[in-house]
Amino acid sequence: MSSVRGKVLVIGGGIAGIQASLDLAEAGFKVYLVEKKPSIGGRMAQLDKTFPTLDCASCILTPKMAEVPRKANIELITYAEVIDIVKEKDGFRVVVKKYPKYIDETKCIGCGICVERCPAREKLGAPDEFNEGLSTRRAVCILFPQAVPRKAVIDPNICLYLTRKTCKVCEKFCPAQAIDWSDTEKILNLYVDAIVVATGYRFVDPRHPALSIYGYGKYQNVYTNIEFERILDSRGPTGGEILRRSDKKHPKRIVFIQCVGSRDYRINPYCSAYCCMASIKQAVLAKEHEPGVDIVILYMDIRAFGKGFQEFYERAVKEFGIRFVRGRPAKIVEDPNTKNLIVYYENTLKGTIEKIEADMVVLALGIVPNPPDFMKRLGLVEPDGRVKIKDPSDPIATPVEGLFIAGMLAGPKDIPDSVAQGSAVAMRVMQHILRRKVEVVAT
Amino acid sequence: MTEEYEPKILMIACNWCSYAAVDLAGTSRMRSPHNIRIIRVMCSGRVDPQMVLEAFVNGADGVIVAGCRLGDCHYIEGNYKTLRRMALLKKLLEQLGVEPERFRLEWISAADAKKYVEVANDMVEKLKKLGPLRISFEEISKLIEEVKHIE
Amino acid sequence: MSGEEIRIGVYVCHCGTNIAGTVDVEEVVRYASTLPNVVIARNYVFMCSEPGQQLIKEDIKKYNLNRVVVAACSPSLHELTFRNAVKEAGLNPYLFEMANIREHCSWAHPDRRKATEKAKDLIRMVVAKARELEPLEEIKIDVTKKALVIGGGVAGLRAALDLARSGFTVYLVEKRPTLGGHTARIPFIRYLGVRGDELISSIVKELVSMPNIKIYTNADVVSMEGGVGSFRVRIRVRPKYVDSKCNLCGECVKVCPVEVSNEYEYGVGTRKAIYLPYQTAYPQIYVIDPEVCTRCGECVKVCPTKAIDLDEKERYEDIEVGTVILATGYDPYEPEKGELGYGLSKKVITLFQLERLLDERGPTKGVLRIGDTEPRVIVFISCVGSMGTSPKAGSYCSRMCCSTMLSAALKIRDQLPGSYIYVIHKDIRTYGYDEELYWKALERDIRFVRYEELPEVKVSGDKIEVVVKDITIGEYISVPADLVVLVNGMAQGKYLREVLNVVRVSCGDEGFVKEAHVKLRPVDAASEGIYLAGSVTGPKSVIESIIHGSAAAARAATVLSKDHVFAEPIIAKVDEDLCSGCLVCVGMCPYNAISTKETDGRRIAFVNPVLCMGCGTCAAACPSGAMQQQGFKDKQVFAQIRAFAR
Amino acid sequence: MSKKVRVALYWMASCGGCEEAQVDAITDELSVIDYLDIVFWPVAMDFKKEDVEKLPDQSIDVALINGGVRLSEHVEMAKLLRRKSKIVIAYGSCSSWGGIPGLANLYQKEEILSRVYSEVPTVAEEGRRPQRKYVTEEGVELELPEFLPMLLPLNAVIEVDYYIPGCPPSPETTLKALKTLLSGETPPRGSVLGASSRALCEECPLNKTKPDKVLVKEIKRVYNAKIDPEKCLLIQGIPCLGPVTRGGCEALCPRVAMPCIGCYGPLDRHIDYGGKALSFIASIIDARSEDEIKKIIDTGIPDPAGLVYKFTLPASRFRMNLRKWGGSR
Repeated sequence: MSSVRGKVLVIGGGIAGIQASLDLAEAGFKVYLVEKKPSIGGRMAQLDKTFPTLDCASCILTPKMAEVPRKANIELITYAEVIDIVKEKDGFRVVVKKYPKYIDETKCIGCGICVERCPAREKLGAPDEFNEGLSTRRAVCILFPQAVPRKAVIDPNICLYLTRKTCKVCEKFCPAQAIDWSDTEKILNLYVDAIVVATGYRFVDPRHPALSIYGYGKYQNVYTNIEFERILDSRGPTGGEILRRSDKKHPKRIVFIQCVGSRDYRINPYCSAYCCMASIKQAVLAKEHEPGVDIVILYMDIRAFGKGFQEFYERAVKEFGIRFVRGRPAKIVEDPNTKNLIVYYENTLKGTIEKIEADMVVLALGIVPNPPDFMKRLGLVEPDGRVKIKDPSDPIATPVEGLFIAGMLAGPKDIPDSVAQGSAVAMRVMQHILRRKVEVVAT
Repeated sequence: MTEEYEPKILMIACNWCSYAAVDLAGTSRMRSPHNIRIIRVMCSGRVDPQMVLEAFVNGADGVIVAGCRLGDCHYIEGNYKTLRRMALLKKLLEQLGVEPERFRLEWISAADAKKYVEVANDMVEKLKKLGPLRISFEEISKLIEEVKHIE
Repeated sequence: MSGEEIRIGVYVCHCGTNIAGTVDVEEVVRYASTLPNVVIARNYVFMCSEPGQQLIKEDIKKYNLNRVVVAACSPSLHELTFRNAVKEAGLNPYLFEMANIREHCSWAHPDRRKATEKAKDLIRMVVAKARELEPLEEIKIDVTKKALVIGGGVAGLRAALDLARSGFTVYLVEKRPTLGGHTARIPFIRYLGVRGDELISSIVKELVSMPNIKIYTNADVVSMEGGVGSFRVRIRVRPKYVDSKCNLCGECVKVCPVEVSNEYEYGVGTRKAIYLPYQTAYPQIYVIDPEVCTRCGECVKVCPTKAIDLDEKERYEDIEVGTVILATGYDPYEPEKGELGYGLSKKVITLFQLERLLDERGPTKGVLRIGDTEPRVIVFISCVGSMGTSPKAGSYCSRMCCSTMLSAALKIRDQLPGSYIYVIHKDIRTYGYDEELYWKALERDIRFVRYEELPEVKVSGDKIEVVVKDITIGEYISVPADLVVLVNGMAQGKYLREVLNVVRVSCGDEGFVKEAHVKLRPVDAASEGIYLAGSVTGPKSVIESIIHGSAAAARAATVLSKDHVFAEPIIAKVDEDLCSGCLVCVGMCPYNAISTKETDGRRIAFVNPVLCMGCGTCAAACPSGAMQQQGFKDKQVFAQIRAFAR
Repeated sequence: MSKKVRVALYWMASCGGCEEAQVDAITDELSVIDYLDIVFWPVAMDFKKEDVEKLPDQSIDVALINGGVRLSEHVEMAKLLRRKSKIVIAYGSCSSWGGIPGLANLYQKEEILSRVYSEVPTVAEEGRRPQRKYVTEEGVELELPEFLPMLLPLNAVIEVDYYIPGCPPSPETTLKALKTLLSGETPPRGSVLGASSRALCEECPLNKTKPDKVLVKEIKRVYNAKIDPEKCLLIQGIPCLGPVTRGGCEALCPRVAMPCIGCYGPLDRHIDYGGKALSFIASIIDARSEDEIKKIIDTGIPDPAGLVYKFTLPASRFRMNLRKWGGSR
């Protein structure tokens, strides 16, 4: 490809954004990929395994991530946010805020020596976002081993030098002289022909008053499913061992609660689509980790609708002996001595009130689209958090010409559907640009 | 030999999973035994039993053939072919008097650095008990030399 | 290259202190320089840095090196970097090899002496391989900037539209005489949404207005050769016996003596041997069904425009395209006669049939009647043909039926406010935003009964009774029904079986096509250049099919946008005069890249360099060693193994 | 060809099959024998070692040696003939790579002796072993050669110029080889004479019956399999070694519905014939689960070494069983 056929901004470096960027770059378009975190990868990077094949998330994601910086057409801008877009005659002006990393990306070789040496650890450290706060990270950190770009970032809030003007240990040990204390916040202006927003989703807040009955945050051994995912991961805070928060013991019984913040008018009327399978997957993995553990999944309907899902569900029952009980808990009470949890629920298939004692409870959290603020300002977001679309039969085109959405932002879905939408949105963008170019030529 | 015997192990690893797992082990600074030397092939399906025999003859006290987990093969089903070949090879090695501990077929996913380290440690430990295999081939060459000198 | 003296340069990277910290790089370099054919060995703080690469480039010229070995980090990080550097210095990039002494050595072993020894070994082994390396050329394929779309359903149409809009020439091949597939027969998408036939018409209208698309209906793909960038395809166009002179007057239909059930109404209506599939069908031409036509010639006599020719023959067309999109869709599950009363009474119908009856453009103008009375009690039974409810059924979930069923139930509720509507179901799987339908159904007094053991439909005369064990109350209940709707799922498309072997794709047990990777490459087929759209890979909604159609189009566009595609030269190659034609290799290839060819009277193996992905499993199997994987030839790998021993 | 070619023929650990083949060959209608001047052929004529020793060095044009090296005597004679001959040819599978007697290398010398002289039911006197030296009543001292610790191919003890493969080599192969030499051609040292450079399948009339994909759901054994003589044996699940074995015999066995057992030995690209044979046989097994595969192998290939090393064990990368040094420790 000699000349660039058009410029595109992709917001969000999750799997949907990555796929869209790769396809657009392959097709000869210039892509600016803006990611809020220091590395692309999004939620999928946090996953241990994926359903229904159980192949490990990083094995299949890492090669795709690695492709991004290799593409000459992609300009990867991490640790930055799009704060505003302005429609201009034939495209958009985009304002990007780039946070200071205090690391010269061109010099950093990602060796991680600074991380090892950084004294801002344990109490001086900060909760590790990648591990959902189940572990602490240091002031200087690399998000996760397969991070792309594999570059360190310094957290100014806890860095001893930036907070108390002492230390500079990282600078001493950095073999590449990459530490740059003079780094500051920067504002970039980009001019693009089209925009893809793939900022994904956020989890329903487990502390939401309507969910207080589950006691998250109050009871130590109640986990969210993304926390549990990190615990299952051999790269995670426990090195892949399932240990209770309260006493670091292996659980004997784990209870999963489905539709927490989904299919619930008080929070989120619709179904989050991913959680049934996610819980079944986590249940199976837990069985693999702890063959002895008893697992109960409390559900409303098991929505195993995707390819190979139903088969996986049946394996979970037959091969792994996971128990599925149809019922939604009314309350959870903690035994103050054992820190075990007594779950009260109605078995709606038997019509009986039952209770079960678990030493670990996992909440399958519902999800809501996570649009950037500028979309809200442009009035593109419905009260319930959904992004407005132009035409019911085309869920990825917004009312704004040239502004598209993809992935979880366009509604709950699993990984393959997000990837498909990433490619699909790339197609929409190509057309939008090529057709407009044609018109421009015509007139 | 004043110091303790250190077995030498050759691992033939597939590019996409097992080799990446060893990379990850390094990146995560996990300590793994230094006894292992790795040869990279694109797919464990490329591994020809001749390679394993050659490795033993060339001083390997143990050989590991590693690929993606069954079902995860980057080339759809290369590792199933490996599975078939190595199953038959194991049987042959037994007949040739090679202890089963000296040859392993392992499926190691790209994220399972932990498994690599476990496999490696376990094998080194077992091989230390068995002692060197190289000696057998030295013995055989000696015998042949003697035979040659019969007048 | 043969005969030429081998001159190797070895470059050991400190990677700051990452390697130099534990490995004695000086000693390693000293050792490397003693290895055979090594003419220069150096160490440098960051080989991957600009100056580091410069160092290599200069040496290549200065010492006219013809092999380069870099001992640094994992090839997954910098193999490409150094290949390019070597290339820029005018050396073939495949005469480069990398030794991983960071991840596999310095980072893993703190013991300086042992790490240093290991680094030496790794380098010795790689140098041994380097000695055997050969220059390789990437395979350059000119891309034919045209696409073939197989299947004219909503997914195929959307893919064709997207590619045509992006300026590529598109050939669209549809098995049936008309475009639109099943979507065109759906009267309402998600209860309130668009009409299927209108959705289709809007796409078709734009398509036919485009100069760069060619549509073949009543046609199929009979052969396909080549690979990504250039497929040669043969299309068979079957006769319709009616040509474009047809003015749709319909006289022919009046006189046609043959009447059969109409597949476009899923059997709830009938058609003649000569017919127009449905009002909005494209193309707007009558067609004769040769299966049932008696060749009586009545239609020919009455046709005012002489548009009918009963002797029309099938014709073939050969085209060349750069990519192929397979979008042959699904077919509804057809219940067995007697399965839940199906076929025993007019009052037992499938969901697909119900949709036709609720379509104001359908055979009943959308008025739901059994005979001439309107049904009071309507019973839906879900998961018919899915979830292993019958021996013939798949064990999978058909994904769409729950939403479609509830949309239909709500339509009936609008039409017959006084009726009793029961939904006998397993799980209700209105996932995502479709949950809305479930809420609506509950609000509007549609009654849900959950079953585990399959209900029984008792047909006696025109009385129908549905008996089901309601597991919530644990008792059997019996519902006298006026209409029973079997919510039938989606099964493998009938046409798919025929094209499977023509287009090189394979199916899973459930009968849907396997993706290259079920999660990360959902619209790619295993072989390069072939993409999958819509329900051909598994049940999907209309909207999901549209998305997948665009996705497949995007993947195709990534190829079509290029003038050439390059295939990695790390592929298998046959040494022709050593091949005995035993064919063992052919069965090894997961991409069907190996076929046979005749050479001076011998049948020998032939590798299609475009299809080969370079796994090398054929080389491992080849009994005579005639099959070799470039870059991993026996002589190269074995040299590396032999160098294992000091 | 003016002057006759001076030929020596000698047998080592051999079954006599090669001799039969040699007789067939040199007494063929073309009567090669007219061009040959046989100076040493213990199996057919009365020669003694001294007769050879008397000959001046390099005075023999061609020495054809068959059988494997199992006794010290074989080493002595091999060396002697090497000294006296311009060209030494390993004739037949045994002398080329050990042949069937080479399978004895799966056992250690001591195991073999005790089996033969103690364990087998037909032993006359329990534990009685042959003595290397023995004096008869007449006071004649007899000396038996030493039974070597393993069987070796000829090239392990002397330089070999050429190989003629087969068990035995077919008359055609032998003739082709001899004619090559008589014609004065000098192929590169180490070449295999009289056979093909490609695998047997090429010559096999059944090869054309192969489907594109050669995959089998079970592996059968000849003794109890129903074999269709018109169809490729491999696709019937018979482990035929045709694909991995050097051609040249015109597929004698497959023609009569017997699988190739590999007597023409390795091809030039083989590193270890057995390893390669094993690789391709395992490759065609069409099964996915470990147990399934194990079942197929255990029922179809109870003795892999016997299958893949039937003729080449002593020339393989291992050459023999390692138990003595390995497992025992």
